[in-house]
Amino acid sequence: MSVSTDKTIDRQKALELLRQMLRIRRFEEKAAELYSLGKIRGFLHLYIGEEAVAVGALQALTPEDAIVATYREHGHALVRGTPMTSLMAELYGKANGCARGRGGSMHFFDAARRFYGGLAIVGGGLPIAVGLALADKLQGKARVTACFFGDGAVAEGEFHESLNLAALWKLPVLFFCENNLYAMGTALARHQSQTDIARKAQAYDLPGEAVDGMDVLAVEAATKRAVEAVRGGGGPYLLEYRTYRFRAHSMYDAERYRTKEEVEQWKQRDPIAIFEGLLREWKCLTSEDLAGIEAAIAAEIAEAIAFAEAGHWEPVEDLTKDVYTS
Amino acid sequence: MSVSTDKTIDRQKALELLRQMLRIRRFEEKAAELYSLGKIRGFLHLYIGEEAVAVGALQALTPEDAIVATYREHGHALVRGTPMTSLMAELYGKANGCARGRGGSMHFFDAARRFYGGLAIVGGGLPIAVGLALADKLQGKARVTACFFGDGAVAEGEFHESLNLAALWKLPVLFFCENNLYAMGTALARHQSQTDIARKAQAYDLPGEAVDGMDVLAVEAATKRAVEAVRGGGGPYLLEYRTYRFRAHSMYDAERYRTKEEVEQWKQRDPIAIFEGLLREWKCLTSEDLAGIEAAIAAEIAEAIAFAEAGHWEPVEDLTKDVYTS
Amino acid sequence: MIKITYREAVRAGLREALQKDPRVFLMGEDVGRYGGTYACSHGLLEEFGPERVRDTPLSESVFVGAGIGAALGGLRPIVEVMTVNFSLLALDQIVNNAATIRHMSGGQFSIPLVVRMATGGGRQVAAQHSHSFEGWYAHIPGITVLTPATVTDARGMLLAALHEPDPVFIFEHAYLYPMEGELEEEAGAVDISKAVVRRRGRDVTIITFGGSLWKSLEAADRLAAEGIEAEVVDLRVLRPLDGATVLASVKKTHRAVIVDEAWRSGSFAAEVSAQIMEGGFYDLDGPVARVCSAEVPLPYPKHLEDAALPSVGSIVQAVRSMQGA
Amino acid sequence: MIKITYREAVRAGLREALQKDPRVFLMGEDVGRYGGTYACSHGLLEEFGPERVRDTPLSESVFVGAGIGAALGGLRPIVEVMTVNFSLLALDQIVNNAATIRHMSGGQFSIPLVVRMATGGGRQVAAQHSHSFEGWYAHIPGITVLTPATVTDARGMLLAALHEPDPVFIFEHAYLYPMEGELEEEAGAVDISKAVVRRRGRDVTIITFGGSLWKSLEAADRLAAEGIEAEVVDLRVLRPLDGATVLASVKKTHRAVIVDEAWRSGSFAAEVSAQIMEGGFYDLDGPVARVCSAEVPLPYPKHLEDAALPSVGSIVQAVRSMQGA
Ligand SMILES: Cc1ncc(C[n+]2csc(CCOP(=O)(O)OP(=O)(O)O)c2C)c(N)n1
Ligand SMILES: Cc1ncc(C[n+]2csc(CCOP(=O)(O)OP(=O)(O)O)c2C)c(N)n1
Ligand SMILES: [Mg+2]
Ligand SMILES: [Mg+2]
Repeated sequence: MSVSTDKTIDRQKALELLRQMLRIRRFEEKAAELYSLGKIRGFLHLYIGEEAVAVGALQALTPEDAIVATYREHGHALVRGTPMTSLMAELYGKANGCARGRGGSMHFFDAARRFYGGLAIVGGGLPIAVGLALADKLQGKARVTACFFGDGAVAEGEFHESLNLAALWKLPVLFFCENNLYAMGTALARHQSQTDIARKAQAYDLPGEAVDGMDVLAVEAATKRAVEAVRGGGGPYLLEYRTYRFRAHSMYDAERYRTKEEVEQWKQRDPIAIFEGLLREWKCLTSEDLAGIEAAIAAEIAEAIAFAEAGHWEPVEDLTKDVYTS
Repeated sequence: MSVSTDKTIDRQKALELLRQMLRIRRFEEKAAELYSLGKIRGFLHLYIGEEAVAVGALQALTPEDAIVATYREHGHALVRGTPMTSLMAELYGKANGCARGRGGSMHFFDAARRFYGGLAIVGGGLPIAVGLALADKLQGKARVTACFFGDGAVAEGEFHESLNLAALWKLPVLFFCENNLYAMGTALARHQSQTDIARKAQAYDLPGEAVDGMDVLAVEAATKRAVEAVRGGGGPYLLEYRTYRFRAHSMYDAERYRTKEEVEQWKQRDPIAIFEGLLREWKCLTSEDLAGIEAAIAAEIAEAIAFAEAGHWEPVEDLTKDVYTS
Repeated sequence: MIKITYREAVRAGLREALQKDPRVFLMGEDVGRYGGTYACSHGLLEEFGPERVRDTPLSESVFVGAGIGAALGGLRPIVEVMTVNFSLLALDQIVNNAATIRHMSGGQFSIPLVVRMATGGGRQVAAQHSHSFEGWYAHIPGITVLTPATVTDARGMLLAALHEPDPVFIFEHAYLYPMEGELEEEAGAVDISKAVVRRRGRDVTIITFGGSLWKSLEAADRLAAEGIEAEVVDLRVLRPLDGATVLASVKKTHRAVIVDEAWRSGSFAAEVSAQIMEGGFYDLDGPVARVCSAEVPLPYPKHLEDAALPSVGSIVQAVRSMQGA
Repeated sequence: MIKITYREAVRAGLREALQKDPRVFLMGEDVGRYGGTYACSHGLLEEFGPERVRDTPLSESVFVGAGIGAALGGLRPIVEVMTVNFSLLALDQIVNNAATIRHMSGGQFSIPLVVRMATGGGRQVAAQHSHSFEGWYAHIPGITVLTPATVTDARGMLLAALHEPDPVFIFEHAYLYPMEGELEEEAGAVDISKAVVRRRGRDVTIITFGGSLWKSLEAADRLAAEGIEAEVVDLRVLRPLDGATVLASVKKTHRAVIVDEAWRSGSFAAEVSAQIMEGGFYDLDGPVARVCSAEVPLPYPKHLEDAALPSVGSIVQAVRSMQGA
């Protein structure tokens, strides 16, 4: 497992990484609040604790690359650049949301940024990613497709079928496993007979690697290596980000399956706090910087809420619009 | 890959192995003939060339153990001891067949011998085998379940899900992969990114081993080791039998996907011819012995055909009988 | 009589099943430590231990298939597929093994398997989590399809299912779990062969099942206020369908509306309509109507979801326009 | 006019599609080296190369899902699922992604995917290889479901499907592949929105599709000999269903029989019956009848298979008993 050791980092870049992680954290804290208020309904899966993964990984992608994510995709969409306004509106179900309000929390989409969901059947995104990569390969495009999925998805048949096909056809796809140690309430060791996910790559003859998913710099570095290898035509790559979710699986979850102590222990490794500490140690961050970042994020969130609140509901007459084209 | 080296073998036992392989070969040669005559219809998948696998492997099982096989299961049922009469009648579709004629070639069943098919959806038998093994484990029975499947099935998601679950729960199931290098017309290297099937066991933390499937003694020895390990409570085992089918995938197959030379080369390794040679070399077999065996088999086949010809068709009134119990 | 929620009724059924028969065990995603996504199995792991309350990996095909195998092997598995939405991943096992092996083997094998799953929409969980595929399951010969709508059926159908020698699929509408109802103290297994008239009426028959029963009863109340007395038939069992009860009611009322939460085209409501066509044509005063979901992947916002699903209003409207015909 | 088999017509369609549009490619199990299980793609690998004619591993879920992804990525994949029997393994991808993503994303994405598969029974390949699930597919909003019964449709529907911006599923009845028919030299894409009257008649309408068309036409011939003139409607497109053509015919004949090879309960025939109920009730002289398969996993022996499937005899019988009503 690789960890970050590189202490030379561009200050602007570092602050941006911190800012992106904080944006996700604050956005989701607000979303949880809005859920209690009934502004957001249905399922809401928070990414809190895992921010270093989306932030670090997406540094390695260009705007031409494609992303396929899961129902726990707020962070990925935010870092990808979909405006927070349209994401918040989507959480509200408003027509000015990124999926016209139809998808809600689990189904963010953004064609302009090649963000293909927001797919909520576990494992269901992997074949789509393989197909996107196949399209690129057949069209001679140098793009890559990044597919995020959880440790739980590794048990699904589609994981196996997708890695085999992608490796067989040497497709430019990155399998990004966000291993947060639980599939809902089922711990990794109770759903995988072999818990070293990265090692499963060997069964398909493709490179596999694990990285500390609480270390944004390590995530970025490992992802960049992986993306480079894939872009170079080496075929797919499996990267396992070892991370942890601090919150419940979704808003309904008594968390009977893990102890408070375990959660507290992982919180000692909060990717934001750690990175913040590192930046302070490296003298890249002052309390003023941080206050400035927080203020800007607060303003962005306020704006997003205003946007969502002001948004209209899609008219009922449009219910069946776009079931088919035309 | 293990091969047989043991030259001390009980003569009776050796002749029995040879006899069983020949029984399968002659039964299927006759089935092919009967197919041309229209006595057998639908799909007919011959096992010719792969006889050493079923014969060697089944030596390791006791009558209490269970078997789950595929549509290419004539050999397994014959060795298991289902009378050839009722198998031939099943090929005819007669009511005195082993599945009352309803299954035909692809769906042999024999409850008395714990033979659970004859299942024709590729990969579909693996979960069933896992469940049979689970039942044994929960009931504290020392039995094992042997699941046969082809190399093609390895690509299916159910292979992955089944190996993981069986390993996770340490179930007494043997995954017996009959790698004949082709899934219909698709060569192994064109359907697996990593062609060493036995190695895939590592992804599930279970033992995996490959054995020469053309060598009946090697098959028997390797299988016995595997069964012993599983019966000892060690959890599942993946055994890959490296073999080859000499005939078409099924009766409709122009065999455009492989060369005559390749087939001829493999025929040099005919498991029956090789074992016969070995037995002659070891002075365990005379031409008379062989003639006796062949004559007995011919008589058995003649009897089977007579039985099938004399069998009745299931009455049309019984069409929906046994859709449900009652 | 005791007050109990639908969720608790399911749990009570599971508990009784596990207590009574050592061959019964429960498996599925998060049925153990988590206590079941809908808390139906909360406490059972603690009571019966991890051998009999088994958390599975996310592998629908293998754990449903393993249920089939375990049933073949002499046990009485209860498999929970978290929701009907994920059951498509196991459909091959269900169609080609669970429903087929008995007949195909000439009656040599029985598969006494019970599969439970949550179904339906109405909780704003959007297009991939709001399906109603009970009608598809009802198309498969070899299995029994149950749709308990009351607490008595939630508990009693499970117990009855465990007496069946063949696979039984139970669809619990997710919307019903928190619903309270009255359960007799002595409640046990219930009949699983008959539809039931939940409300008597003379003017029109509303035929429905599962989560739509309550909307239909409410619609009947509203219609009664307008002087239209609707009879409400709860199908309860979609396969084998109790056509006789449906036809007897239609013979009396001469009109029928079928309420089914599935998409209209190819819904189970179509089957019911066709059976009335075939067996009750000459009893009808007008065409049988269907109230189904709009043909659209269910959207997240409440106003659109409400517009897409059958509602008390749309049922009332369907009856009204029929009376006026 | 040229004489051509259904199989060759499919192949001609595939060939033309690959020639005309560089975005088109074909993938599926054994479509390449083997030449297609039913030889529909024989020669195409040699002509178009392995990039555009792609053999896949046995992995239905991923290669159908990859078809969806490739369509999202700008290509026009034609995915062959060897037979409908194996398509259950890909049904989640079809229902939850192919049919859903466009609507769920608010119209941002199109999935111009064509999926072909062989369907149906009648070849003595027993319970796991003889399914007819077209009716299930027709239940799914967001996709188009085609059932070509003639050589013209076999070729032309494929070409038409490739012009659609949304997923199209084509069900080719395996029994038809060797059937010969006449194809116009200039034959191209055909209309895929309308049902077609294949035979005019005044006494009864036989409504059918796919492999059952030919049985229905033969039944109509036999009935004609008895003085009963049956009109035969070939639905061609199961979703969206052309109800107008069906109703127009029923308005004329006042009687209808629907022939569908699926199991009766929950068959697509039920949907057609329900639509006639809803739109043609007052035109009917008697109840609409269904001729479907017996509710049984299809057995191997010919006499039992014949007894289970709709036949010319059972269609004739259904019409006769209706005329006598
Ligand atoms: C096929 C399928 N089965 C079950 C579910 C219900 N479910 C939603 S999320 C989840 C756990 C997934 O765990 P993991 O893949 O590790 O992702 P995480 O939630 O931890 O990010 C489950 C069981 C589903 N959405 N899809
Ligand atoms: C799920 C599924 N897909 C496709 C098929 C069609 N099919 C039958 S056998 C076969 C090849 C299987 O190859 P393998 O597993 O290697 O077994 P073999 O025939 O070589 O013994 C295929 C594609 C099937 N029966 N099931
Ligand atoms: Mg997880
Ligand atoms: Mg093979």
